[in-house]
Amino acid sequence: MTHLPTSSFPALLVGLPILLATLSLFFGSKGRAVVGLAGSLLTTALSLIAIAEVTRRGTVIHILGGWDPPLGILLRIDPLAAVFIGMLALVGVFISLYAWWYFRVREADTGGLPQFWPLWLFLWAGMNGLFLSNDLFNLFVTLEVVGISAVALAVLSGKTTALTAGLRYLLAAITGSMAYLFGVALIYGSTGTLDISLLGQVLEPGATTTFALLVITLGLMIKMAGFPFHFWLPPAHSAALAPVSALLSALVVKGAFYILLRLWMEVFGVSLTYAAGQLIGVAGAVAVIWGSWQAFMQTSLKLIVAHSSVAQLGYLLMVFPLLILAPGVTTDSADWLSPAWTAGIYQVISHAFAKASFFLSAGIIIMALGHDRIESLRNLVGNMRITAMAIGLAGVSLIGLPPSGGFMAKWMLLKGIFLSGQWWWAPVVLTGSLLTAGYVFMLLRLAFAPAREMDTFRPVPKSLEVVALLLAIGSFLIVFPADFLIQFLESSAVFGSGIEPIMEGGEYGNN
Amino acid sequence: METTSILPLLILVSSLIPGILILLLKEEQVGLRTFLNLFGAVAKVSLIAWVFAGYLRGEEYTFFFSLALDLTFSLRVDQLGLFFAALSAVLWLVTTLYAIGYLEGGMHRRRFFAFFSLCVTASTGIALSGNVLTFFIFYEFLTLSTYPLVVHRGTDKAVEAGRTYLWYTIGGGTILFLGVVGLFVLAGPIYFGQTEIIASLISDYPTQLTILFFLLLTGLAVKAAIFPLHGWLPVSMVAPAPVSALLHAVAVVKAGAFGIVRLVYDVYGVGVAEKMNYLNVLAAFAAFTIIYGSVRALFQDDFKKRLAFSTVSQLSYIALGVAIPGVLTSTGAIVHLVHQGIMKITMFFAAGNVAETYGYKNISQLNGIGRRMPLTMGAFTIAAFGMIGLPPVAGFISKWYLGLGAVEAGSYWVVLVLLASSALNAAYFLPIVYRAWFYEPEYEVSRLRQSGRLEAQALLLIPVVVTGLLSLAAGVFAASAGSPLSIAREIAEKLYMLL
Amino acid sequence: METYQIYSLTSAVLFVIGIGGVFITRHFIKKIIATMIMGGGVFLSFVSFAERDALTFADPVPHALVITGIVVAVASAAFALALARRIYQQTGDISFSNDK
Amino acid sequence: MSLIIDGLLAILAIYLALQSLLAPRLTQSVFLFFAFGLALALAWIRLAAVDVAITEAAIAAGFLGVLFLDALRDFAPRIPAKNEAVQKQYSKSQTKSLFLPRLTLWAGLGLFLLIALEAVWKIPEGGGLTAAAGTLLPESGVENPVTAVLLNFRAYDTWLEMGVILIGLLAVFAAGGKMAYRKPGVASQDPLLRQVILFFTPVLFLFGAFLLYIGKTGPGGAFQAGVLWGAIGILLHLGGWPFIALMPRWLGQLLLTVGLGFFLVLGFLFMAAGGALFEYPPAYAGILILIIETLAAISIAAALSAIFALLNQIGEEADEIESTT
Amino acid sequence: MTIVELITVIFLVVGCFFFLAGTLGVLRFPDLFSRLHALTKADNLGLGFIAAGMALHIASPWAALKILLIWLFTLLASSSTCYLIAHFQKEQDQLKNRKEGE
Repeated sequence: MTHLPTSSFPALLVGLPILLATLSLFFGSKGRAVVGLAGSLLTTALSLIAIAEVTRRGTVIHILGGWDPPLGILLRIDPLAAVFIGMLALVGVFISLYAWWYFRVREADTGGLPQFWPLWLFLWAGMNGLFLSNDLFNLFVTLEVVGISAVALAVLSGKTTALTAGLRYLLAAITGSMAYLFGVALIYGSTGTLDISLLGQVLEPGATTTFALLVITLGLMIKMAGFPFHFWLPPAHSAALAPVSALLSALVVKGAFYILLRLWMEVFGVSLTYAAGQLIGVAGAVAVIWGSWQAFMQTSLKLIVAHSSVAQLGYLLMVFPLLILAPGVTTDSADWLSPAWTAGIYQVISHAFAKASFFLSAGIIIMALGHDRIESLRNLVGNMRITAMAIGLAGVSLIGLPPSGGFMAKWMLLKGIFLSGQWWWAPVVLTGSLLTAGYVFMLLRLAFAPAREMDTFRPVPKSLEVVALLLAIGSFLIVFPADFLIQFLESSAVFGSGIEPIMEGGEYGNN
Repeated sequence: METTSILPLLILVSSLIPGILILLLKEEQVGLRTFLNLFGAVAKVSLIAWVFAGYLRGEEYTFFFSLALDLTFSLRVDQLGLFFAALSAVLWLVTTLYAIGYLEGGMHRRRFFAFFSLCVTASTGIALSGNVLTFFIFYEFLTLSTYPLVVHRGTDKAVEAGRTYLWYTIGGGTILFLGVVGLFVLAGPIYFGQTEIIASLISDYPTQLTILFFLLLTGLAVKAAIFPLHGWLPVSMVAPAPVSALLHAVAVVKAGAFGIVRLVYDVYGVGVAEKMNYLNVLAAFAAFTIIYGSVRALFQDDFKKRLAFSTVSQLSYIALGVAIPGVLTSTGAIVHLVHQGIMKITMFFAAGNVAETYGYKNISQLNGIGRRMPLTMGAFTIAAFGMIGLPPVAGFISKWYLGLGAVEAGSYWVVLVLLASSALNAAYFLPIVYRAWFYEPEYEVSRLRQSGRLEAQALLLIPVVVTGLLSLAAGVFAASAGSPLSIAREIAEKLYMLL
Repeated sequence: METYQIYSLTSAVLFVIGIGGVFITRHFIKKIIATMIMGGGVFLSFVSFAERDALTFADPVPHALVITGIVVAVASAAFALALARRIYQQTGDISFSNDK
Repeated sequence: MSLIIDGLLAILAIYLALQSLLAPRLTQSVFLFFAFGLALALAWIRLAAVDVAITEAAIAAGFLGVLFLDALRDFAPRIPAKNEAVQKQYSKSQTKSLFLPRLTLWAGLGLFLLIALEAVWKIPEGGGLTAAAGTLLPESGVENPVTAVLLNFRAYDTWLEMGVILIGLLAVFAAGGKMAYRKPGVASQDPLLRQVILFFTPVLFLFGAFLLYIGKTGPGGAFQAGVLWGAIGILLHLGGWPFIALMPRWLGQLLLTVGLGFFLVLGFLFMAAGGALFEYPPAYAGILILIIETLAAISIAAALSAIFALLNQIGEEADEIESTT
Repeated sequence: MTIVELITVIFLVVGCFFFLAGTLGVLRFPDLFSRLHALTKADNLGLGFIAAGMALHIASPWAALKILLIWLFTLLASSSTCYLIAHFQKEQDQLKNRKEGE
């Protein structure tokens, strides 16, 4: 990998937000907001320039300290990482704009919560670092940067529910990190390298590798709230402040998924069996049904949205069984790999946009009403039509109706499912969609219903509503560059690849 | 592929842009809103006329936009599509006028007109879509843009109706989705008219293709209100009259019926559908729905509900026509697409006029209404005669062709169904006509309306008269060139020539 | 059996004790301790492999990783402790209530 | 012989770990965890990881132990009535919980343990990076290979880790809600404590500086030094000189961020000059690393003492709330 | 075995004995004060012997100085901690007595 063109963008993408976060610590509440917002805009601009660079030059790397792996650490932006960084930048900048106005409104009663901006920039840097990293241990450190700053953001409001949910989240995050790190230790012990690209070449199947795969998957599943480790997500995401919920749900959980995807596809190919893919697919399927059903049963808006995240993350896990080929099938003959990958990427991006918009809208409603019980959404359409529209559009994208990004994801997923002949996943996808439609339209029905009690809607800055709406529209617009996006991704080595399990069975996998 | 043309897209944009702009306007900007609306409607009709003229000259209009991999957004002009698009566009223009009058001073008019425009965009999109994917996109878009119109009144009843509507249509949409993806996987991106693809695959994948056909059919049958998936249609009659008129007589339900036509003729092909016995199943369901809808209509006192069940029944004529192979039945089915639209919209306008002017919603209140609203009820009477199938109104033509075709195909039972249905039609429409014209009014006229004007106001009246006359004209001038019948016949002949 | 194997086996035991403890114990502080025990196990495995791979000096990379890891773990534990104490201060709860 | 010692140490560590989770009283748990940390430190020594041993003893057992002890003020003895009630509630719910799920849980853990043991037992010889580090050590500017890895070969990890400490501090702030730096009211009245603290301050400082400097050639370095200097802050705080709260805001922030900031800015400067991030010319690497380590130790010390001070304050607030009610 | 080694061994054994005694005291004594007593006195002495033994064993003056310093610091730390704990306990007891007196 060291022969690729080098560029200083990877270093800047991590360094700049941290520099700005550090800088912002020197200011008071107002100054931090200014530095924070400026930092967000700068980071977004930098991310976009970096992506442009990748489209021009292909995968670029940065060898930190000039030490080649395996001793040193290598950062790389390949198209897959670029897409994630782009998603982070686009959604992140909207959330930053929202936060800017949000905290200005809340300034009176909270003092503006000065920790938000530095923590958010640290989180951003951590996510960038996570997407860029090509080193197993470095991934652990970035996971921790992301994890601690995410929990810290989640407890910002200082309310008891937020603190309790935050502690649960934090303990889950630490447990997940440690499990991940144990796997890293075993891998390092058995290969003497931490570099992902090198590992892909030297890792041998065996009991140790299988166990490392198990604990790493376990740890990352805990971190991304995959079923059955989803318990921490709904309370943590629903108790946080609106911009925080948005970025936790839309962005942070995707980090663990990204690592899982990379490691499964690039490192653990030798140790994976067809059954492993099916197993994680089942976890995803249960999450889809269970999460959607739970969302359907909730009575407060943020809890609905939070449970919906569990379900939407389940769809991501359902991509894995398609990527691991049945015995006898080769990568060349498997024509569903490209749709399956597209489904995964589109699910990530469209969920990021739609969920961010949903949580931001929920924040607006809480700001207007003082609470988020859904009965009070009555006549939302009359009172706040922009927010109602944002919720409607974001909901449509979550359901997966055309022509949203969610539709693209579900279409490609179903197509992959049919092409691969694993038809048993299809009912799950459809049931999930129907249940999602159930809770989204439950909200919309209330939004159109006549007001019953006199819930007074306090005025909320229009700019907040517009940001939420723009994100919702974004979840539709992302369909249009699909062709370009897929072409771009196809130039990355990992996109469109599948795993051909070497053999079946063994004691608990390949031995 | 052929060169792309922006014209089909413009036809869509002519209602999409006004819709979005109206959403951004303020509630009070009535003038600008009306202008946008009418401008869009007129532009749409003119564009379709332009394209029609070009099409007759032999020009091809297609528009492509590749989304991803083999997902292509495609608009294509063919005769069948244009036929349906023209119907939607003309009736949109008429209904817009009607709605402006009907909703004067009402609530949320901005929302209403915006979504109304979006609905029409969706139904023209369905008409002009060139492949299955595009059709599906607009089909779902139609569902979504109709929802705010169904719950427009915002009452609990309306919201409940909205819920029923959504469960049916989203459920149908999901099944359709499954079918569409399955079709994609098996047969690739199918463009309408490429029946040879399925024909070549049917021997290899008979089971899968059969399952897919019925998945697709079920998804479409929801909107076409074929028994037992018709439940949403009578419920959603709580919507304002223009909505019921355009959407539940034309745009939404016809989208389903049109979809069935496309499915049988342009995707699977009549040959395959007949060989695999799909058509018999469809015919059975359609025939049953015809009778069932009529019987249910008989027992409705709510004016609009009776019309709604009548719609359920009448829509299945189209399905039935599709299900009996033959040029004549196809002609009947396609022409009924238009004829039923014109007649039913007339009836809904009339019902709306009565409700708006006098507040009567039930048939039992209509005693002598014809004396006060002669023009409205005159138009209604014409349409009712048409529905029953009396010559020379449009409905007669469709029924005639359907019956003739059935005899030619040897399906004599269809004739029986048609006769029975006509008798039932008569049984539920004639009492209204009779009551309106020959009963004594129950109340003093002056007490009912202070303004002194007995007939509905002009904006409400003109559309109903126009559509009433149109339904008469479509029957009387059926034989002349350019009439719906002649176009339908041309389409049907082309379809069978291809075989 | 070599020295490193004693410790690497111990590391696996500690890891399992920790992960079990996180889920089974109830008190906040004990849960935090359990995560630290997990961490201890993980670090022990790193260092045992370093000892195995020693030449003139033990493999320095795992040592460096463990030092980094310890600091990171302590930072998260301190945060967890702060949260636990705040929760106790606000509600008097010393464990998560059973409703999840 | 050495195998027996190692075996005993291993058994001791496992026993302490189990006991610290199973001990009925929280105080016991915390002290056993202390002991566990020390046992681990001994294990590091046995494994020739002196750097790790110092770090473990200083941070994991030392600093974290202090935090746990401080937390005991809240949790352990104060309101026994309430704790007892909660305990009772537990025992009740424990008896209520079903036999079968618990059996499955234990069986699952047992199985997991077996797999884990097999995995570490069968681990192939990877060879590690000892040779690679040894070859490149002369270019790193330091002689202690661990320091070379930390501050040069994998400086990026170390830099991010300093970020983690800072984030940890911000997080503790965030957990504290609206609480800002607050000046504690009364200084400790105990003259002996004050004298001892005053005596230890320069000693700790010197020892920290020694560790920092020695880190270039032998075990020691920024983290260990940082913790010792942080201990000064903690002691001063306990002795009634809350210097973090007393110093001007900007100075405190400067101390907290200087390590991370300088590290990065230096990296950026060399990057602007055409190198990679954290790439130092071999000739200057030694001195640059020493500067970075010094500043890093300062920041770590400031962050750790601030974390302690904040946590301590949470306890004090709790005390106040208690005394007012 | 040289004489130095012999002395080393003796010192170490004696140191261990004191440690053992101290630990026994902690376990067996009834109250806090006597436990503290056992802990600090016996352990410091034990540590002193062990330090002396090690200093002899290493036989480098600098190392011996370091070991001496370690012992001194431990002595200082443990005695002051002992004092603080005892002081705290005494205050608590007084507080208790006062409360009971009321």
